[in-house]
Amino acid sequence: MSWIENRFEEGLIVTSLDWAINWGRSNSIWPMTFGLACCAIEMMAAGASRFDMDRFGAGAFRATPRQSDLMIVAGTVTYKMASRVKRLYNQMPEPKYVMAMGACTIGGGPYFKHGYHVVKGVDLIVPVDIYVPGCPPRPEALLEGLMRLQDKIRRQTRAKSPMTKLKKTALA
Amino acid sequence: MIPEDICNLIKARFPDAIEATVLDAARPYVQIKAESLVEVATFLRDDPSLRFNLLRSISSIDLLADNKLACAYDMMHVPTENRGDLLTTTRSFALRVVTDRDDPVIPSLAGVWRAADWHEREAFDLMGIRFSDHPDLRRILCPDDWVGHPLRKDYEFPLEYHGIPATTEYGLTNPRH
Amino acid sequence: MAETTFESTPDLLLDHDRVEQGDLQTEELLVNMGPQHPSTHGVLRIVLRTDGEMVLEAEPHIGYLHRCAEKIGESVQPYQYIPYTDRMDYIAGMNNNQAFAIAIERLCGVEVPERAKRIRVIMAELNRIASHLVALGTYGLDMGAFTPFTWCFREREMILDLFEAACGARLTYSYITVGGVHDDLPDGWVERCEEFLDFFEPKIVDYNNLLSFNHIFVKRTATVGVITAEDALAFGLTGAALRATGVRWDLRKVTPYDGYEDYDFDIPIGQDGGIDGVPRGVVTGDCWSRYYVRILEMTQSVRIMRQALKRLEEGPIEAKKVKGIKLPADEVYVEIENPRGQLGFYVQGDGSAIPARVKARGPSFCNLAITSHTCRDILLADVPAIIGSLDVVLGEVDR
Amino acid sequence: MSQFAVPWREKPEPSHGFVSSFIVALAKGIYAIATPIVTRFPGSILLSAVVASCFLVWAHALLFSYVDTAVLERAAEVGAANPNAFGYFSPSTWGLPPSVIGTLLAGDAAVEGQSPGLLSYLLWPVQFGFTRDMIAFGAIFAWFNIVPVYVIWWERKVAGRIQSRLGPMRVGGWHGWAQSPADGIKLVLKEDFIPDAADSILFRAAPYFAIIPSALAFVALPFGVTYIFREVDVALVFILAMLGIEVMSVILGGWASNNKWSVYGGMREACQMVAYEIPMGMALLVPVVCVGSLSLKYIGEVQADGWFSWLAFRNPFAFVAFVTYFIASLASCKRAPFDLPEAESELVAGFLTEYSGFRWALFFFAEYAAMFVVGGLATIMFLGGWNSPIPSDWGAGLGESIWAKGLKGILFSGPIWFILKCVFFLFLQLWVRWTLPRIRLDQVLYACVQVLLPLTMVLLFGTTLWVWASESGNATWDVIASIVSKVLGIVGLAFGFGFVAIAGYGFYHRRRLVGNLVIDPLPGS
Repeated sequence: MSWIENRFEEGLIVTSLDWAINWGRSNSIWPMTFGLACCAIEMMAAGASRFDMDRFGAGAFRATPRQSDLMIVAGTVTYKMASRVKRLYNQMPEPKYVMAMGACTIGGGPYFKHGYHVVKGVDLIVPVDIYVPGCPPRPEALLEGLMRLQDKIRRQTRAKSPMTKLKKTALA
Repeated sequence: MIPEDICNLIKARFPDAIEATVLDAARPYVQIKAESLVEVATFLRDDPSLRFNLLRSISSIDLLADNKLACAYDMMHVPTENRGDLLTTTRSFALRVVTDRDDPVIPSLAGVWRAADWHEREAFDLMGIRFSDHPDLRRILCPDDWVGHPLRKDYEFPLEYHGIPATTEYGLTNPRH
Repeated sequence: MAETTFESTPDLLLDHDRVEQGDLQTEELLVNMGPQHPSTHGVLRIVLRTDGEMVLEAEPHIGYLHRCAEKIGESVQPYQYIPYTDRMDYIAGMNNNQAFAIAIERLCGVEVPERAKRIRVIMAELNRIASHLVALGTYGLDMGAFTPFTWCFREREMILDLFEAACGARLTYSYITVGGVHDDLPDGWVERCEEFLDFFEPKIVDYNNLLSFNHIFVKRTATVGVITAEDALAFGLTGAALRATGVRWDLRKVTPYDGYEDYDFDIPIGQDGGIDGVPRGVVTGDCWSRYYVRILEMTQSVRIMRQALKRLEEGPIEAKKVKGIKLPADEVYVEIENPRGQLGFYVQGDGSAIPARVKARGPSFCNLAITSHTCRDILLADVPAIIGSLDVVLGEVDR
Repeated sequence: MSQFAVPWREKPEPSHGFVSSFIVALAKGIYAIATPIVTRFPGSILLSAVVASCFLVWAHALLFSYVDTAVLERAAEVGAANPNAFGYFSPSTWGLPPSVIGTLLAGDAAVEGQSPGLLSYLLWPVQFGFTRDMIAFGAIFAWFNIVPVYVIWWERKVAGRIQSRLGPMRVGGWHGWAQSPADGIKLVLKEDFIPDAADSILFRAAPYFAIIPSALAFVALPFGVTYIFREVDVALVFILAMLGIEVMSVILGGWASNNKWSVYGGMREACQMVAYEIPMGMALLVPVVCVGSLSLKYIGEVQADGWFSWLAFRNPFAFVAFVTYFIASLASCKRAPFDLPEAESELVAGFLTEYSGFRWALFFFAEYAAMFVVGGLATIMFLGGWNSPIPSDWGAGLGESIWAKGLKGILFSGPIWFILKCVFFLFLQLWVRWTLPRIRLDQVLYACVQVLLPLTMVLLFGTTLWVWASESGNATWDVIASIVSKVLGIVGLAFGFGFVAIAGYGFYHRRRLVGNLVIDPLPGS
């Protein structure tokens, strides 16, 4: 969508388009089947009967990164796994979102001090949109994270950002 | 069969293999020489009165004070003769082999119990004990280009790995709470 | 998935025996399955050497979840280490707590009160059911059946409710501690647990109807990945994988701990097909046996729990003065029966409050080692069947 | 804003001009009026929408028939050699004047000089084949889009119910009815990704090999006697050929992706196609032998005499062939338990591993459209096509007025029955998918080549003998045949009622998830 972004002033057409696109994107966040550790079990629980992520349209777990929008990094990232996490992130097509689920992915968690082989936060490897704390986070927390991600997506716009305007005026 | 009996059987068969015996502890074991490990293990596995057919675990131990490394072998007997019977008795035993810390070499038991394969690779990876005659001695848990053997007491934590910073307490070899 | 590159390993070079024999001028393909693959149950990576759909050789590569548990074990006190055992086998946290607690108790000679033992047995068996439910559900996923997964998780949620009422956590409990259990059971817990057992027992029939005796499922798993008892023992297989080969071996019977000798229960084993409701075509030690042993174990767990709930009496739940206890300069190796097999803890004390060495013998670690032996000359679709039937948890394989 | 509101900056309302403000106000007003209605009566609105669309489909066929009658009568008047020539747009024939059509609609063709009225001018273009093609093309295109979109949503709902979940609940309000449009918007706007090492041309071409044949199959698929885009004499062969081309897309896509899993998926599909295509064709030959035609329209018309005249109940061989065809059609659509080409737990996503966004959506559309097509084939070949279970001659007493024709279209034969039967087959496919595990490749080959193929050969031979015996005119044989047909029909009826009963039971108990154990919380939980 980069060809359309930052080109038009904010107006009726752009905002309506924004609304439609954001509505589609935020209601169809397909996560990748990417379980690393304990949190993956809670992620599975969030997709199963009681919690049912599919209610939000986010239940279509895709096995391949090409078709997924959201990478839920569920569990401890180790140095051996780090390159794979990065590669999987690179394999996802835009727009893509990353959710750091659990203490380990946020900052090493319980393995911060003595974990010689544990990456101290997945944000050292890939950019993270949403942090869901907990060890492991309850499925409710994961759903809350999903809704916050939806909020974040709904605020995206294709219109010129104030920064572009500032740049233009500074150049002129 | 109590550990003393097993110890005596080994003594009778291999008179000079035993270095030390610790039999009155919570976990009785016999410390044997590295050279005779394979024979003793084969004997323990094949002797009709012992038949330790299940290698439970190989634990590598860092004896920093003595400048030694050790390997502890735990084994167990699982009767398989009368298939389907409920088994309620067993016997277990433990060996220990001590080796030099600077050049740790222990003969591999992968030919005796196939379960030893991965356990020995793990001990090599984390403790740096080399197992001679091991079919495939590679790192198993850490990446192939990992530096050092983490379970040694004097292991220095890495400060970065392939550009990913490790924000542990810099410079501490053995962090304490 | 989609890692198409392959780090060449010296043992997996293409050998062209078949080509030399003039059999078929086909090319062998090295396929990288994992570390992100839907059916590797976590971050297991298996390198397959395939000839068309045939898998000639499979080599598991592990360590993608190596979380330094043993290093942490020799850096913190046993009391602080209990939470790390939860995260080792994250599906059966209670059993892992129990193993480490028993190891420290044996090392220090701590006597556990009677009520605590009963609660431990209840929790361990409840968690065994929960763990087997995950195993069944994900095995259904591996076979391409999606529905058993959600059904199993539906019942598992109720077990988690019980855990949550007792200890406040859904997955990482830290409930069984050194010297007893952490908290007493809340009011009404016992009745609720019995209610759950009444509800759960008929559900096992549902799973059997949906998956176990499904014709396609039996065809997919029977006679696939047959492991003999000798092979199983040589590779150190334990738990359901060993029992499926026909060896009636369970540490709860052989070396009872926490009062398992008081309970009356059976040890299910794998059988050849045609008798006792086992479908025809099933061979002892194949994937279906391993799967079905877990189903039978759940009924036995229910049996144990009913007895334990009946015998639950008032009393202390924790031995006195265990916090900050000094570990004697001795060592101990304790194994208990985890849902996945024999979970062992080797603990060495040196007179201080922090152990000198903690080594965990993960049952999944040993069970996984047989993969390369079993996955020879099978179809590609059988690889998930075999891996799934071994029911590995990568947190415990890599520790 | 609730207490959990995100503490981000509120977006300022953009300023509009007068026209924009008016449009916005209008939209807001419509939204304010429509939302309470849509949210309060969603089920009835959905149901009435389905009924209305079926009615529209039927109504325009009815209008066509009226205009046709007028054309034929006029042609008889002027004594044209080929009355059909009026139906096609050409410079030499400009069709009938509006007045003729208008007077026909008014019911009195003899009165001269009557004003034709607006309707007759509106109907005037309908007599030309080109206009009709345009209308039909629009209808088929819309249907081709609506079917996958709503079947995907429906599949997620059905899967949810089977798995004691709920499925999509939020998007658009009532039961997440707008889930698939949202997915579509997202997929269209997703990054268009072609791997570096992929064969770029084939990678781009493959989705079109999937979507175009499955759309073309709709061309020859009759929805009713008059509602066919193109009446092809060998429609069955045409549709089978189109479904066969679809396999190419899988193989091409798998190969062009340059991914090992994709290649596996493509090769599996090739294997599977070899296995199922022959039993599927053989099973379809059984009703063809019964009827003696390859024209789907003719096959459908033959089954107009109610439930017992449906081809599946004609003879025992056809009944078994129906089941065989259904199994083979699952394999043809790559549906579970034959979803080997994209087996998620084995091949990640099979031939779709490298596809993302819109290209992937095309594959998905093609798959669901093909599901509808094979369901439609099963309907026409075995289950009476667009005819209702009531024999059509019961409606003879209704007369020929426009209202009687309308009633007949709903009661006896019309597109609504065809669509309902297709929906039934779609539901069967979903039900099977979410219940059964996946078959292994060698078992697919075994089942198709060693079980289904000999079986269908026996069926074909048996049907041939049966037809030969029936045509011999032996009275005893006719009695036996009609008894067998009645028995089979009753068995089919039992199956039908059983199906409805199971579905109804499931629907009635849909809220009984886990009993009261989840309702009553424990202290602390």
